[in-house]
Amino acid sequence: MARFLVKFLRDRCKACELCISVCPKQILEIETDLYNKKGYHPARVQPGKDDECIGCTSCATICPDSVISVFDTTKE
Amino acid sequence: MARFLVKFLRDRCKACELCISVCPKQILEIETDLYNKKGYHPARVQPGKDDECIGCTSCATICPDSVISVFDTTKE
Amino acid sequence: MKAIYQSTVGEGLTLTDTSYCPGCGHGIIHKLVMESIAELGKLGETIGVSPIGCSVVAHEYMNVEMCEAAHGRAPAVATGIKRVHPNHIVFSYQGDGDLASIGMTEIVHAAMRGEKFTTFFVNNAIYGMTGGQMAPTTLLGQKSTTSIDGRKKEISGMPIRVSELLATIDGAVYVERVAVNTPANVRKAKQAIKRALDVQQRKLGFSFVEFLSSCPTNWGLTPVNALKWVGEHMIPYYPLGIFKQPEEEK
Amino acid sequence: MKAIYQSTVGEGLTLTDTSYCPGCGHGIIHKLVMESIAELGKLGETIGVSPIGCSVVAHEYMNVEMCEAAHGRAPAVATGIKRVHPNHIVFSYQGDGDLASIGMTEIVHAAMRGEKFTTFFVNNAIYGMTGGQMAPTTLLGQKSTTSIDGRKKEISGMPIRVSELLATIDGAVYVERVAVNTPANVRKAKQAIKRALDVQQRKLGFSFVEFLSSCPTNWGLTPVNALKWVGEHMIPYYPLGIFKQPEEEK
Amino acid sequence: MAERVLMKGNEAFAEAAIRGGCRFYVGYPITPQSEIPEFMSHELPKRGGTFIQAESELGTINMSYGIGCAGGNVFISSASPGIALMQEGFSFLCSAEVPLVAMNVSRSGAGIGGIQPGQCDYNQVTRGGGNGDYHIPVFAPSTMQDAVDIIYESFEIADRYRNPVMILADGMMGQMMEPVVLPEPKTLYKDEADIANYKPWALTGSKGKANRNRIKSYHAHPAELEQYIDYLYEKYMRMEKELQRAESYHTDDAEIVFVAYGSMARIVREVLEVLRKDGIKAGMIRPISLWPFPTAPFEALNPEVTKVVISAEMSKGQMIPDIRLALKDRIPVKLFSRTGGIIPSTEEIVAFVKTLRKELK
Amino acid sequence: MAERVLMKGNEAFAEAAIRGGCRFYVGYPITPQSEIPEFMSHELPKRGGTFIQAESELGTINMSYGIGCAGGNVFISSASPGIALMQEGFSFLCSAEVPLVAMNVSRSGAGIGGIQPGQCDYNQVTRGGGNGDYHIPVFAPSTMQDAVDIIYESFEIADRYRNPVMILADGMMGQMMEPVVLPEPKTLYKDEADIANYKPWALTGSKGKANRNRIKSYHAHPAELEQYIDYLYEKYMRMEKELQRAESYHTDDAEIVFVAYGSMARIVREVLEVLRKDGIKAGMIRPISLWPFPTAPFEALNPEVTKVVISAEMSKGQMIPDIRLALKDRIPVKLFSRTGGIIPSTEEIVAFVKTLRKELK
Amino acid sequence: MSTNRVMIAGSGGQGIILMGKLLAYVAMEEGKEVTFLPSYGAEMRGGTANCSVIISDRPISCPVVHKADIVVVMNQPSFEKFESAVEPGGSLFLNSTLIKDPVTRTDIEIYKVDANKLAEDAGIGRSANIVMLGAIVRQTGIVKIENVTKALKKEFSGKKVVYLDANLLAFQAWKTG
Amino acid sequence: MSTNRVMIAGSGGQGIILMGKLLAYVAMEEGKEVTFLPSYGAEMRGGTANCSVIISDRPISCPVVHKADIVVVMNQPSFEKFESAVEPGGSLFLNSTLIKDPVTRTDIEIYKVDANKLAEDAGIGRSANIVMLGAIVRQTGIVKIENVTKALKKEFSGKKVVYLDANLLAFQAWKTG
Ligand SMILES: Cc1ncc(C[n+]2csc(CCOP(=O)(O)OP(=O)(O)O)c2C)c(N)n1
Ligand SMILES: Cc1ncc(C[n+]2csc(CCOP(=O)(O)OP(=O)(O)O)c2C)c(N)n1
Ligand code: SF4
Ligand code: SF4
Ligand code: SF4
Ligand code: SF4
Ligand code: SF4
Ligand code: SF4
Ligand SMILES: [Mg+2]
Ligand SMILES: [Mg+2]
Repeated sequence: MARFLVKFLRDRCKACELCISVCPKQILEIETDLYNKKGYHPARVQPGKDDECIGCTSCATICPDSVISVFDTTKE
Repeated sequence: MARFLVKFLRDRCKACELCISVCPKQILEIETDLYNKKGYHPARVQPGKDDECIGCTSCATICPDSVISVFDTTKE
Repeated sequence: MKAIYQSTVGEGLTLTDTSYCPGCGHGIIHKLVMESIAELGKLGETIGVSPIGCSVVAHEYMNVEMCEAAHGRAPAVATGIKRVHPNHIVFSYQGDGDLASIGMTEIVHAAMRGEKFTTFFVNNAIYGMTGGQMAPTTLLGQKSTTSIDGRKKEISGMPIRVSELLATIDGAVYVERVAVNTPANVRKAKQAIKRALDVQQRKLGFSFVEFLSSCPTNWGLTPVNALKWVGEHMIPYYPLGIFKQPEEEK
Repeated sequence: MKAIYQSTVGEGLTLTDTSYCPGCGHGIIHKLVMESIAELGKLGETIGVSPIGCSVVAHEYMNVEMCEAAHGRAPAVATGIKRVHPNHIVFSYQGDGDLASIGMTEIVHAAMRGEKFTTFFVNNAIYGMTGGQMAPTTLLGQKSTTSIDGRKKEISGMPIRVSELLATIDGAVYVERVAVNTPANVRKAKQAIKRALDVQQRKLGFSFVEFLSSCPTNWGLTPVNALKWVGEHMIPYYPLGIFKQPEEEK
Repeated sequence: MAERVLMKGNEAFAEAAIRGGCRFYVGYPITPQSEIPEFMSHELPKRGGTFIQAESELGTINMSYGIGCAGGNVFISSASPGIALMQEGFSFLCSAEVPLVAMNVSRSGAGIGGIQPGQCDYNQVTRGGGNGDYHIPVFAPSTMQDAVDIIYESFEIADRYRNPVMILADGMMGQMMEPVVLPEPKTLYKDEADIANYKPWALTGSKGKANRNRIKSYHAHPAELEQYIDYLYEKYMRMEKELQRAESYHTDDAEIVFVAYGSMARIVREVLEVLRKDGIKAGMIRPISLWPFPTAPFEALNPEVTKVVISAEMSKGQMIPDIRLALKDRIPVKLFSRTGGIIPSTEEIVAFVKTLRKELK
Repeated sequence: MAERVLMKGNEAFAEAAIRGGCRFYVGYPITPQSEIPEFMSHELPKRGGTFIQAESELGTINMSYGIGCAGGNVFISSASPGIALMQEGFSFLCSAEVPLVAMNVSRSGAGIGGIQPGQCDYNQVTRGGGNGDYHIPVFAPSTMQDAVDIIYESFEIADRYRNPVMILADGMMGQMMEPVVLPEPKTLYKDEADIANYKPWALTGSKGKANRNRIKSYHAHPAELEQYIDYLYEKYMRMEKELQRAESYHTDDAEIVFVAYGSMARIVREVLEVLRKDGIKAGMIRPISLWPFPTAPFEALNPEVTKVVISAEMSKGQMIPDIRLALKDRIPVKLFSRTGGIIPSTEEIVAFVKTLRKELK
Repeated sequence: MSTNRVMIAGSGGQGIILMGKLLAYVAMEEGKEVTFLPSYGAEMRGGTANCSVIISDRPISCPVVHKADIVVVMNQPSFEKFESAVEPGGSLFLNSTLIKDPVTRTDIEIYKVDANKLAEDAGIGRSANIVMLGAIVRQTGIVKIENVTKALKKEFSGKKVVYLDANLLAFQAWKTG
Repeated sequence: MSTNRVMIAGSGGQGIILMGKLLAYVAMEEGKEVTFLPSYGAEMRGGTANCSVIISDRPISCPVVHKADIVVVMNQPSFEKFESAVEPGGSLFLNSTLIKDPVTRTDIEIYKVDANKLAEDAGIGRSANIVMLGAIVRQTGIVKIENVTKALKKEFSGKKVVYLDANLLAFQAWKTG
């Protein structure tokens, strides 16, 4: 299991791509086959790239819609 | 005759005494027995003190009512 | 599993979706302000004032008691509120049209009186809500719907630097300009908010944070490019930094 | 016989007696402004704007075409006039209540736009016309009818320094503070007026002269003591000098 | 009965406000009401209240909106052009349902005009000079005692309807002194913490509340806004019914009925005496509420008895439309008017009536 | 006839102003009129004029006062709360006799309200929301062509009376497009130097004049102020007589007469057709001037024929007092009203009439 | 006589307002109806100040005095402006220290009070107004002398008590008309 | 049919306004009375945009379309909002590239136009609106095809001329309903 978990409140996402642009590992993407409640394609971690996340929280920090939370699975 | 002539538009004077306060020769005064059109005792050069004027124009410069002009009788 | 960044939705922010455009800087700033107040544990003792501008209904999103203010007058409104509740946290949240144009008198005088509230000033160099007209903060050469060939100095003068102007006023005790263009700057912005709120809670005087923000919609840029533009064009003209702080902190 | 100081009554000033109190600083400043314009030979090509304040009827005394402006709005009015007559000398003449309180937005924005007129700002630290209430410029400890025990920082903040504030604005090209408390300072004040008008005539931007002036009536001082008070109390808080001038003149 | 004290109008107004529950005063100097902020600046803090000198009338109205939102009882005052600057604000407060007691000590003329007494703000205060469908109750006292009593009461009226209330006086009333009996001070809420009980809708922080309060003016959705306007309008209709106030003097048998309010009504009172001594049956309706305009006394007039109604104003007939509407045009209305700050004498009004009667015959 | 062009209302208004003689435009963004400043910002400079984006509505009205003082022909525009902020200024311009053409593209609600179309600024623009005895002519076009024509003419009206003139439109008119024929551009004065000829009273510098001009609003002496108010009032009375404008539609035989202006009048025009098809004799009076309110068409109504008058408004009955006054209360007046930005449909008005007729019977 | 209309005029610094207020206050204390109305606006600039006082047995309609039973003028400009305001048969009190012009009206009673001089004699030059007040009260009986004395004691109390004696003297300075 | 009421809706960037304007312009050129009314306010924030066009032989009273003969929906939210706005017997044009939901009404004509797809095929992905315009005009004959072509040539002139050919292609892309 990946150490860091990046969680999205998907229905709040507006597909602005800011998270994608700031991720140092470039592991985020827009999920083009899904529309969320608002009609946007939400962002997500690219499937299979969870491991690469370094937990820098940059994505969550820049997200204008408070979509993202980041967890450290190794801590309580 | 005195070299400098200090002329007052007496009916404009409001007896504020600013001219008196700034005259380096302290030769100006309020003419207490006269009321001008506005009901003030106007300022004047103390009788007999014309000679002492050095033409510094301080009195005219500070006068808020543009009462005073200063002339040099030796010049054209 | 420990949250190293916990979305404040449901705490500092309400569950209501915002009406902001995708990537709008208002979203980032809302989040920072509300995270900060939530972290202080003061959501229940805070009263905010929203402006006229895209953030007119900030009260739908910020989970504290709030009112709207007439265009430009939020500092007067916040003054009134703070005088009634001197121990609450009171803030105004204002755009650049609102604060730097129509509301200049109110902000200058709130600062002069040293009112003990905090103003969060969102400088996006444009009138967002009304459709992209030139603001006092619009950069030279920047296009807007009332300067279609770009702002020109001869016609509209140079953009106004509000933080510098307010810093000349004694009652303005804390004045900082930040930007929300990168994660690093966003973190600094949050520090600024916290410092400003701290100054308020210590009743030292008026505190002010200017945010360089983006308006992708009216700038005609993608959200990502809009934040780049903040870094490349706004920061050079509007230098970041603390312009005023309480003596003891220098 | 040569005039070494010729009263400008009948030339720059009209023959009408002013309604100012004896020793009022407005009289001195009126005189300086009108002497200066007369000396430029521009009485026929000047348009002035009088404020709401004791000098509301300055147009009765100043021998140029003029209009009155609503309280605080003279810079907007002067903007309008100058845009119609770009080659005329245009000025606004304003008190500290008018300019620094209700009219702050208008003066800041005229400066920001770099409007090519001149503002003469009479700072007498009080609302004269309405009977001596506290102005934004009233000094700490100074008594007024709305601060009978003297202005207090905690309640009303520190007095605002307008020249310093305006000097932060690019479009304000000439900004100087002078005082009319002594003949020497009065002469310097006139030089400032001339420089400001020169900047205007060269269309470089907005020009501004602040005059530290007296209000013997509302200060409760004799005219002579009032001018002393300017020197002893106002100048220390409001330093004299040029805050802004065109590059080439520095 | 409590002691009569001799007070200057403006100071009596301020004192009445304090006793009526005013805890906050905001103002900006303007003649002829500057004694109100002056008095408040030193009195209010002594009485546990807060005085704020605003930077302008915009500052005044918007600070007081903030105070009102936060649940403080606030009093403001200004004069004619200062009130004009507040029109956006009044409209805003009405739309947000924020109470306020405001006083216009009015002067004469449009624009700057003159600083002597006038009544030419009738339209400005009764017709809603701001945008939108809204109303503000306006009371026009004619003696110091009237003024003190209505100011005292206004804080409760404002709170009851969650709406601004306006008191219209003029420079004469503001500047004159006359004896007055001051009512006992009353307390609307104990302290800051008590506000949430007294005004559950006010912004006092969400802590301990089921729902956080918000105060707003903007409505993005037309259907929602229409509904809100209907709700407000129902309130205005209630105010219109409940707040009409007037006094009638000798109208029953009056051939001539004056309509006059404020300072003018004082003068007309004497005019009535003189005319009646001369055998001319004259009466007066004195509207106390200008909005809502009191219709009942006008409906009571009998055209068989009353041949002419005279609107006596220090303005150019601004009250006439309201009189005609209240009368349903059953009796002709004439205007007696002095303006510019001139307060007419009893004699000239008497003379006016005598000439008018000749013309009518 | 000149070419018909398809234009957006706000742009047509601006273009009409330029063609009517506007040399200066001052404005501040506000929905739903922002296309006016936007259009002016690029068009006016090309046509030899000057565009100024003001810092606020106070800046707008006061800059335009300066322009007017200096003799420039100036056009400004705003929407509801923006107009409220200008009330001190309008009063000031009237008192100083400075011409101006102002446009209110109005929205709905008090305060911020909503940004969709409304007519609830009727009181605000017709009743003088500023202080003092003054009047501003208000014209309410109902089609784009009306609007273009009246804006075009207004510059001359403003100059003739040396008074501001107001055009009242609403968000629907500002935002819609419809074909319009634009009048030929006219020139009121050639250049800066020509102003002194065209407007001898304007501030153009005293050089070469016998007396320097001054423009003022303040009058220290009551007697002088009263005289001046009388002088102005004589002018307002002239305006009241000379500027009344209205259009009547099928009123002669109408059992029901609508009164509607602006956008509402467009809808009622169709309502009339539907009703007449259904055998209901309906007519309409469309006031074009709101101040002065046109009385003649109301006087012409016959109570024997017309049983009810309906004020159809996007406001809460604000026009009713004027209608009642014009009618001298000879015919009952009912209200049809939608607010909040909702534009009623023909069908719902027809339904309203049908219900009303049943009730009346 | 059920109503007295008094008009007092002078220059800003002459204590005109205080005279009027004292008169009104004492009358109120005596159970009368009173109004007091000062001029306003102009004073600020050192012009003339004036006030109207009406004292009556019944409610007073308008506080403006167009014609006065008693006119008091403290300086030359006021004299010029208000001589004509005296009702025929009324009284004109003039401060003869400062007013040198002859009175032209013959249908009124004239009282010349050397107010500034008498005040100086009483030891307090600024109390010409109190001298004049004494003259009016003594001459017209409009209010009771002892009540004015009481009011003066109230006015000159606290910090101002140092001026009391001189003012009481001033109040009694004028003996006869 | 003397009056046509058209309602066009979609998202901000889809060129809704241009479609409506072109329709109104061409109708005017054909001598008809026309009005065009866009929604306003909300678009600014990337919401939905819509506009109403009325084309008639006689003066048009109100430009608001409450019920339309022709409704055009360019995206899903618009479809949801405006499906019900079609007058019974009227036509609904929907952009089937973006609208996947089934139409529920049976009392109207439905035209599914794969607008984005067809536009891309025409070489200019952004011209889905012009594809749709072609569909409406061709299907309803509300205005003449050649006049729209003329109008397109005018619209895509000057700097925009580079887009002309593709738009003309797009305009013709939809063949049949
Ligand atoms: C008195 C008044 N004038 C103008 C407006 C129109 N208006 C609404 S928001 C706004 C400015 C918005 O710009 P800004 O303050 O920069 O906020 P942003 O939308 O960019 O966040 C304006 C001018 C108004 N609502 N009220
Ligand atoms: C809108 C408005 N508010 C207030 C006033 C009252 N007022 C007249 S002059 C003045 C201020 C005067 O002070 P300042 O500008 O300092 O001028 P000074 O008289 O001291 O020269 C004020 C508040 C007014 N005329 N109009
Ligand atoms: S936490 Fe950092 S590394 Fe992980 S997804 Fe977010 S931005 Fe990328
Ligand atoms: S930054 Fe937030 S809103 Fe934007 S795409 Fe990423 S998760 Fe979605
Ligand atoms: S010129 Fe100088 S010396 Fe002469 S009187 Fe004036 S101040 Fe005195
Ligand atoms: S300074 Fe001028 S006004 Fe003052 S006393 Fe001297 S001459 Fe008179
Ligand atoms: S218009 Fe600009 S400021 Fe407003 S919500 Fe959209 S992006 Fe943000
Ligand atoms: S009140 Fe003061 S500022 Fe006004 S004229 Fe008198 S001294 Fe001058
Ligand atoms: Mg902005
Ligand atoms: Mg001042």
